[in-house]
Amino acid sequence: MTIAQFLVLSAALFSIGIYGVLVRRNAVLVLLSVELMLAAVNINFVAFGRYFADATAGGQMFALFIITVAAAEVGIGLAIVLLIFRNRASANIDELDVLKW
Amino acid sequence: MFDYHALAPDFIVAGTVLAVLGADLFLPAGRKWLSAVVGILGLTLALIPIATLAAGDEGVRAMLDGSYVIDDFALVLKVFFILTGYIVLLMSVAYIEEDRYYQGEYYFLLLASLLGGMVMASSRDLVTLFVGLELVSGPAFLLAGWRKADSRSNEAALKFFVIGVLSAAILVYGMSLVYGMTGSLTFEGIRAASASVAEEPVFVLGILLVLVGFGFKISAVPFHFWAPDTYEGAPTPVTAYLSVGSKAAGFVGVLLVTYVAFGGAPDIWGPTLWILAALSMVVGNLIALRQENIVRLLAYSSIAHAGFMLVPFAAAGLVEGASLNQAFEATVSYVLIYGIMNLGAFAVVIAAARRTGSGQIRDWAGLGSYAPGISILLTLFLFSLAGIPPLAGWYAKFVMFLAVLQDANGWTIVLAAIAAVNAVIALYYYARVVQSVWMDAPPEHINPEPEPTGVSPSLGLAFGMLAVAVVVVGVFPELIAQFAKAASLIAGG
Amino acid sequence: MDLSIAQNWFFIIIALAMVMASLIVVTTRNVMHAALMLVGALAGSAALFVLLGAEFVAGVIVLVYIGAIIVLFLFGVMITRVEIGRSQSLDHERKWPAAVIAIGTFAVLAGSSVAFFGDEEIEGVAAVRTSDIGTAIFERFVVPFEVVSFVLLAALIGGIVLARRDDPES
Amino acid sequence: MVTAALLGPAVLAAIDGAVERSDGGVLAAGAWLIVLVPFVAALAITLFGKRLPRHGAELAVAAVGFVALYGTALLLTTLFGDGIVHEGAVKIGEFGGFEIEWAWVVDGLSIMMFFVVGVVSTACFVYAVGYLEGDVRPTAFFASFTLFAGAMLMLVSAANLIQLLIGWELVGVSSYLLIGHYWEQKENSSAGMKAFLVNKIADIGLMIGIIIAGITVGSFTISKIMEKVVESDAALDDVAVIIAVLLFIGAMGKSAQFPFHVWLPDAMAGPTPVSALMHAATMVTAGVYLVARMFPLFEEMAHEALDVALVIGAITLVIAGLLAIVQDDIKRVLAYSTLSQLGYMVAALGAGAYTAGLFHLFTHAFFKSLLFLGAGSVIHAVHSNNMSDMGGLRKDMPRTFWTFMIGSAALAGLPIFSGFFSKDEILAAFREGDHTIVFLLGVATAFITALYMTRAISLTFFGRYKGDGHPHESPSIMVYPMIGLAGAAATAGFINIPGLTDWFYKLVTTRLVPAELLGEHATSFDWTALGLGVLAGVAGIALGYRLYYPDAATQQERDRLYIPGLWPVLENKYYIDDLYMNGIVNPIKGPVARFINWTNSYIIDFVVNVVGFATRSLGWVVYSGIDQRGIDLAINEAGAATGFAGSKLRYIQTGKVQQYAAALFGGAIVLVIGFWISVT
Repeated sequence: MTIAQFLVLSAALFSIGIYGVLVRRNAVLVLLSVELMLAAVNINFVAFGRYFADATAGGQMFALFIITVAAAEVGIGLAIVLLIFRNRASANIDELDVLKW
Repeated sequence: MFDYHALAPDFIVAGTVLAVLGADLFLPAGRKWLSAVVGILGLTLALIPIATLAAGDEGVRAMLDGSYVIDDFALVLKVFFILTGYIVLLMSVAYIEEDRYYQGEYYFLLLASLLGGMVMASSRDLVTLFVGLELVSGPAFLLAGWRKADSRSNEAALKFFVIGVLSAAILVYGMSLVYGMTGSLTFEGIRAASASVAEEPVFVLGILLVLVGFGFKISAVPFHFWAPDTYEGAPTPVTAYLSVGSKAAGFVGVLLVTYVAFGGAPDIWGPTLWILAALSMVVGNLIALRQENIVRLLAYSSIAHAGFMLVPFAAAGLVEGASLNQAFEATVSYVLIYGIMNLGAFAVVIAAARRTGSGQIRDWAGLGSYAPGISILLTLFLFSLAGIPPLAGWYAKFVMFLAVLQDANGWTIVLAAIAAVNAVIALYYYARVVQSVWMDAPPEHINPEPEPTGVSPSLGLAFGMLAVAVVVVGVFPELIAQFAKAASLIAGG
Repeated sequence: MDLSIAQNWFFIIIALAMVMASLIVVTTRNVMHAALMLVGALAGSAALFVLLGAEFVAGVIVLVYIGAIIVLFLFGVMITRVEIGRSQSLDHERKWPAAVIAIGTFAVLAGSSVAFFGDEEIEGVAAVRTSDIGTAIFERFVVPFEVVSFVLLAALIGGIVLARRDDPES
Repeated sequence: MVTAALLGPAVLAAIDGAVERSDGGVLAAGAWLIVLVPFVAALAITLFGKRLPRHGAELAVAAVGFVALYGTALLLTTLFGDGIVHEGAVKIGEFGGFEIEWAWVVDGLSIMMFFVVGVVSTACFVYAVGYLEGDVRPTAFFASFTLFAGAMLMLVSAANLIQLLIGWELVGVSSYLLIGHYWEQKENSSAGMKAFLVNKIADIGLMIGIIIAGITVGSFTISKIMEKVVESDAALDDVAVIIAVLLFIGAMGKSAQFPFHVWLPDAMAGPTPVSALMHAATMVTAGVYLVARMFPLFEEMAHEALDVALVIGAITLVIAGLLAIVQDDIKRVLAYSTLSQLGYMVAALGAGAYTAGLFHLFTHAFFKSLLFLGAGSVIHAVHSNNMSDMGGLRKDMPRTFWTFMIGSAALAGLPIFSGFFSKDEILAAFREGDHTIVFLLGVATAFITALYMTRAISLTFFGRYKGDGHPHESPSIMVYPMIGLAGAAATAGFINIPGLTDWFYKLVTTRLVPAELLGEHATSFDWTALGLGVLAGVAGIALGYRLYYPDAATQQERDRLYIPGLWPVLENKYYIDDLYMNGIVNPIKGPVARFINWTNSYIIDFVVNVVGFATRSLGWVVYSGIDQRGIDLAINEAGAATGFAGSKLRYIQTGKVQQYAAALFGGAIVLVIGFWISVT
């Protein structure tokens, strides 16, 4: 296995995630897309960790922390989405443009 | 392996975070504000080990493979975060009590976010830096939406959150590339390994993505868009915290990664930050000219200030043989002084908005005629932000110009010129508010009679202390300069 | 890429599946499908981690993501009453700018990586043992570990406060 | 390191840290009081002023009175003693190897300024007590006024450029507060804003100049920079021109030199004592002071910058002089006149005449503040700024009239009055330096000066009263300061008569730098310059008298072509009218009378009218064509353009979070691609 093949795959996932973030209207779907981007980062870290044969398991550790942080972010994000849904009966983020200019 | 003395400040603040949460369980509904007192006591306690560490003069205390460090930089910034926490707690008490929204949890989140900043100040590897940054951001996302019934606050939180997680994803992607190129997570290791790969596009890409991630946090143009909307919608004490504490955390990150981790590749971050500095100053100031809401105006002004703070980086990165310490010192001085004056501005904005019942500048016309005390303080803080001597802000601008002109070349002179023009533009919109406050007639719907509910004591204490600090630091900048100088010792390895 | 090695075939299959699944996540008109396809993509990454000898991370992915986060998402979908089934209005009208940005990002990231790393192989080093990871967490990475617990605690408490319905009188 | 930081404040608090660079006795060592007392007074007025019987005015007067006495004591000590040169400092900060300190310099130059600021301030403050009787917010006024005095004194006492800059900026802030004092009228607060902004633009130039100077020399202390000048330091020599030009840009802002002059006339919106003190006597001289303070740098290393100063000063003196002819607002006449006189000072320094420039600063401070106070007295009486509402006040306000006459005589440079000596020294310096064109412009402006002052006096004090009500002489508290200043305006010139007295020269060259670096000093009259100057003044008075003396009710009538006449015999207004009506058609006065009359009507009248018309038209052209349309427009347009850019730029903030996200990625990609291109 070459390192490059993992990097290309992660670049693909990351870019697909970006696309999702930009086109999805529903906040939950935007969050799903962000998860894709973070999954791409995890692949990078684990692959590099293996590539360097990192004695402290740095790559894997970073991936674990990202997974944990992502879990926290999903919790925060869904709480905010719920809050907005309760006030506006919609989870579409492009309808939020009271604050501008 | 553990230096418990060195970890004591962080432990105490962490304990305080939990104590606030615990206290909230037992406090009766009418006494929830006592949890703020618990927080203040805890923060005060945390200053004690910091003082003993500072007095110890044992040099750098490093732990965990050098990934967690107590040095002068860490101590100075920890004190800064603790004092920021103090002020924001004082500002929040009356504000949050009025809303009666989960005070205990509010203080818990605020202190947790501060703890993140303190961790970042000590972190010397990518993992700790990233996790610390997330601890700064996560609670902040929630705090921005704390006024649950207010749809503007909801919107502020969601925008902040979406852009925040995106930029976090970009940041860690960048970090993964840096790790991939250097095989190290500690700044020391990255710095050592970066010499051989400094020219490689993947490494450049990694650095750029890391800077983009922090660019969000410091709200540099073009990563600033969330800031005005979030600042306007969030509860004002939270906005004050975001514009000072959270931004300072971002600058801690930028300072550490550029000077320490990527210290061997200044020709990459130098030009990047040159561009971000120029764009932030110009765009922030020009849009601020047209703002009618005071908080939005301060939001754009804080974007412009981020630009000013980035100016010394450009000098350090673009000039051969420039003094890194001095550029570092200039940015740290600016961050510290900006913290004082911007917190002060927000404290006064809270008081003035309560008095006038509005955040629109036109409704503040004639404030000076019926609330002169608030108006004098507002004038003081705005003039300080504008950089008028002998208020603290002048020294910040002065060292910024000094740093960028000291080792000058064509690029830094152009940047200095841009900064100079922007300093004039900035004066205009600050002076416009002052002019309106003192020299326009009050609108008819304002009741100029003195109100029974004046400024709350805690808020008064907050801006009283800050006002004294703005004047004293302006007259004796040595007070700040010493700390900034001490902190700058880590620059340039 | 040397196609005579079985691992590479595994990689190709998993990678193609992941890309397909992710594309469905960002394009499908059915919200449920999107969430389930994310499960697929993450499962693929877990499989890759096994391939890379990172079994512990793979296990965490399965437990945390597939076991917990996706359930959270499904709750989110249901509570916010996004139409389950096909929906016309999940996307914006203008997708081209987003597509251009995404393709540009891919080109830059993938291109620079390939240009630098070329055919460099990942050496077959013994997999990191889970006990090593445990040691690392509680020694070298103990500070971030503690900090991340605060992140989770804050997310938990704050999330509850924001998400709960307040009593009308307070 | 942090320990040191924690201990720092304790060390700072002790004044033991003060450094003295040379001795000058107890009086000099305590000179920091001059700066401190006004600031303390300003603070006290802000805090307690409202509770005092005179709303804080008593504190303000006491503070500046103290400064005046201290300044006088220092002046006398220097004039009759060995001369004081003293520098004291308290270190307050350090950045990158630069010591930042509060330091005060007591030498001839700063003593001269202490004296001027102290004396003129005292006069203006006492006057203001009467002028502001019944004002809406006297406490705010006296607080800012005292703050201004402190700031100006900090500026002139600064031993280093940082402190100078701080005083400089504070002067701008207090000016802004005072110009906008009557903010109920919108244009007043806008005028304050305009002054603030125009100054700030120039101040940025000053700040950068100071920073470059500090970086090059390694210190911001002026005497250290001067040491390098004396040593002909090569590094400083390389950038001296840039530094000097940037410093001069700052000076142009504060001293309202073309094209930064636009703020000064608008600043007349402030109360008249403010105009007298700040916009005539002190604040506007800060630029001249700065150039004088740094003069050896300009003279030895940056002669190009002096040439710039000469040209800018010359342009200002003519343009502003012409503008003064066509104003109806009496304060604006004086404002443009101030600009013109500042032009003289700057041009004098530009020609290398250090002493002459400062001497004019000195005399001008007295006579111009006197004129402003007189104008204020008149305005106070008739409740209008417009000369078309005045006239005939000579009888109603005799003391104002006579003091105003003395001030005008000094301004016009009539012999023995103070302006005569200073202006002629400047004209002589122009000739000495072979600046023939500037010399001729200076003479022409002397003519113009006399013309507009005669016009102002005629319209205000002669003819018949055209305003409402019955004007009365101002109260004594306003008149006595004017009388005091009139005494100074009449006699201040005697301290520097070429060949007789050289006290002033001695005073301003008592500095740490050797006197050779401070320009030449005339030891005898230059009779040509003197003659031409006086001639021009007399001619200006004569023409003004001829054109304006027969006061008329309306602007249209005033600008009509009158019956010719240059001599005092045509004093009687009706006689002139008579001559005009009947001169040609009624030759009853005999052939001689007819001949004189004919000559008078056709030749002299023609010449007089052409000259008068040409000057006046030129004034209008400059005023409406260049000043109001060109420069004002440019400044307003620049403001509008930035505002416009701001108003359009804000629409990028659409409120849609995904567009923000796209910008974030877009920005990142642009950065990356930019690098890609530059790396490969």
